[in-house]
Amino acid sequence: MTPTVTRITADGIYKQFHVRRVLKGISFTVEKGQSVVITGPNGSGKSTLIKILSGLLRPSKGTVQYFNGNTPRQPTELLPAIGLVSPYLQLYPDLTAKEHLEFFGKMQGISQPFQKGLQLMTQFGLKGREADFMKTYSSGMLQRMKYVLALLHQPAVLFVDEPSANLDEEGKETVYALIREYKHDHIVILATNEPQEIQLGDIRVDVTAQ
Amino acid sequence: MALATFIIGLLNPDTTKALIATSNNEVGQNIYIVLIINLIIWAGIFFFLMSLDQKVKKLNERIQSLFNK
Amino acid sequence: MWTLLRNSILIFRKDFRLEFRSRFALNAIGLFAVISLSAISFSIGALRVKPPILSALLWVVIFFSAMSGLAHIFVREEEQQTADTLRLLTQPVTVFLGKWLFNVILLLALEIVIVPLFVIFLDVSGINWGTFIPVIILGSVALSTISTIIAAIIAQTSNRGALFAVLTFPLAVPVLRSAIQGSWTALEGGGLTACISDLQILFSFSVVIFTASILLFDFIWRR
Amino acid sequence: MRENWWKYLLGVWMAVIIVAAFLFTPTAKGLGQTTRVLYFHVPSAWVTTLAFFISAVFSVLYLMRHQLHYDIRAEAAAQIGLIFAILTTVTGSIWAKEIWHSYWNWDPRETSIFMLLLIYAAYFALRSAIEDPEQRARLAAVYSLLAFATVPFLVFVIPRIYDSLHPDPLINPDRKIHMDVRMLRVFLGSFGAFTVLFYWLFTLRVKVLSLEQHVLRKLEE
Repeated sequence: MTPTVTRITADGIYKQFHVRRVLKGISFTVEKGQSVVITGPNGSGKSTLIKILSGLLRPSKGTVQYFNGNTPRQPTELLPAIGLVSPYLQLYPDLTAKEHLEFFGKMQGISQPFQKGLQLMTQFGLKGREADFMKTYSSGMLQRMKYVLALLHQPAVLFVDEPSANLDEEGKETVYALIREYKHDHIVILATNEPQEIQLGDIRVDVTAQ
Repeated sequence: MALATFIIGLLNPDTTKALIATSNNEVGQNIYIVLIINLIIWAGIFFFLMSLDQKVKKLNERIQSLFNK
Repeated sequence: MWTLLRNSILIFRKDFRLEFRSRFALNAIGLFAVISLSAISFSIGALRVKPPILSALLWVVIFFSAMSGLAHIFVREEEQQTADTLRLLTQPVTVFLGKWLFNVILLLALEIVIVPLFVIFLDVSGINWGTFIPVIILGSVALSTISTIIAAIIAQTSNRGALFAVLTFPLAVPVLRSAIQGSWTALEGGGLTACISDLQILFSFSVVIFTASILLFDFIWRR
Repeated sequence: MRENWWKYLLGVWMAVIIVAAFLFTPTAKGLGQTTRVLYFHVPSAWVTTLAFFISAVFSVLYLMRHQLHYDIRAEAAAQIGLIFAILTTVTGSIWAKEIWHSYWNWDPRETSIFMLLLIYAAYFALRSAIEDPEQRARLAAVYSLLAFATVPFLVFVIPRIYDSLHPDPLINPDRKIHMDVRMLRVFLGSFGAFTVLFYWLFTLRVKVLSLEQHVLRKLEE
């Protein structure tokens, strides 16, 4: 259902905003079954790199390519292969959890999205809140809901920017367990500075490195 | 090419006729004044552009040598 | 292809639902129309206004009402930071189609309110409805097409409110001109054949701008 | 000196045009001495249109290649276009006061140049509202092309508003034949001179804008 991606290569990624250079030539390769952790001080461009890798931003220079085996994926095929959890991806405050699941699920062509979503919501401890509007959710619940929606279509590549943002201890444990398990069959790319989370990555990319 | 025909056109007897015709006109004197004002304005613009051109060129060279050190 | 259409409809339904929960654009655009129509009615008072002026007034009201509400559909996505969520969910074309459909329907719905009020407030009589309705519909489609693509542009800038009308007006001039001409004919009781060239301009304008928007939307939507 | 020969040629050429426009050409019927305005007014209008077209071409190139130097060229062309649009409007308006006894009466030509003026103004209003150069380049290019797509409609719609009083000695093929040879010569010469002037201003502006970008980028490093 979701297109398989076995390798991602980033080659010489540059990005500048206004006249400020944020990324200065980032290159790496990640294979299926591996995870990448992107590190760097605040404002150094971790989120920018995530946005570029997921296709939300165009790099000023350099390329990102997704491969299935040795055949590169076309840019139009990428969206269904990507799941992204991050602080700048917001949910619609005036839609309920159920409506989100149905909207996201139908857009991605998933059959019975609500049943699948319900399982994930149970896993993330959100059971019983399906009919509530997003504006009534706490920030921690919103973060959990973002995981539910990002995982709904079982993406080949999961991006997580600040995995434990707004989460309590229990939530963190759920997320770490999920990432450890998910990277076996997929590619996981994290952006974080927490020592505990850096452990989750097989490849480390420092955005400040030249 | 166009320039050549144009200059030849200017040297035509027609031109002198036109010159005489306009000077006999009642606006004859004023048109010379307007013409001269126009020429002065154009000369001003032209030399201003020329100096701007030189300035930009020099600035470009200086910046290049400054950054390429 | 079918996926594209299905997703556009899904986006349309999502926006429709959101709009009916907050009613932001609906209130803005509806109240603006009512207020400006009554302002005109007040200031004109008992004067019997001739069709050319009536038709110009009508389209000025429609234009500025559109300017007060049609940008909201893109601005909301940026303000609530849901734009990136949507970017990751589907192809750009479907977003444009969904939002375009929403704006067309919003403006047409607005006219269901404006036109009767216009007839009552300004004491209009002798309209040839068979001409008037096609002009209004085609004019609104053309106006919402150009507004939708400009809305997508201004949603990504600062100073959104003021820019929308500034950017839309120069491009909407052919629409306004033909629509005013067409409804003028209709107000004088003229038949469809009398304003066929206005309708042609409105129709071909919509087609050209719609096509250009589909081609250019990618560049606006993908950063 | 050697690479600048065409600039000196332009200097002389324009001076010749000015002299010729005042002394060499006859006056057109009904326009009297104001005929001479046309040799400068019409070429400005031409430069306005040319600049608009060039700006659209570089906008397409920007969207295809995403390189900022195309955006600089699109912006430079639009800036010069705006200046010439203002010059055309003002000179035309003064001339209209003399001949039609009013500065502005929504003649089709007046309407078209006014529309171009509005489009340029909107284009720069848009540019000033975006901070990031890449985003600014992208959105401005899209707007420029949308505007370009609506221009043919203006051409269709505007003449239907009012009948034109505007004399058009060059565009109307019927009158072209009747146009005085001397007038035609000066006219074409002036078009050439204005086009070269546009090219000069354009390259100058491009140089300044790229220098600015270059310096800002280097300073950042």
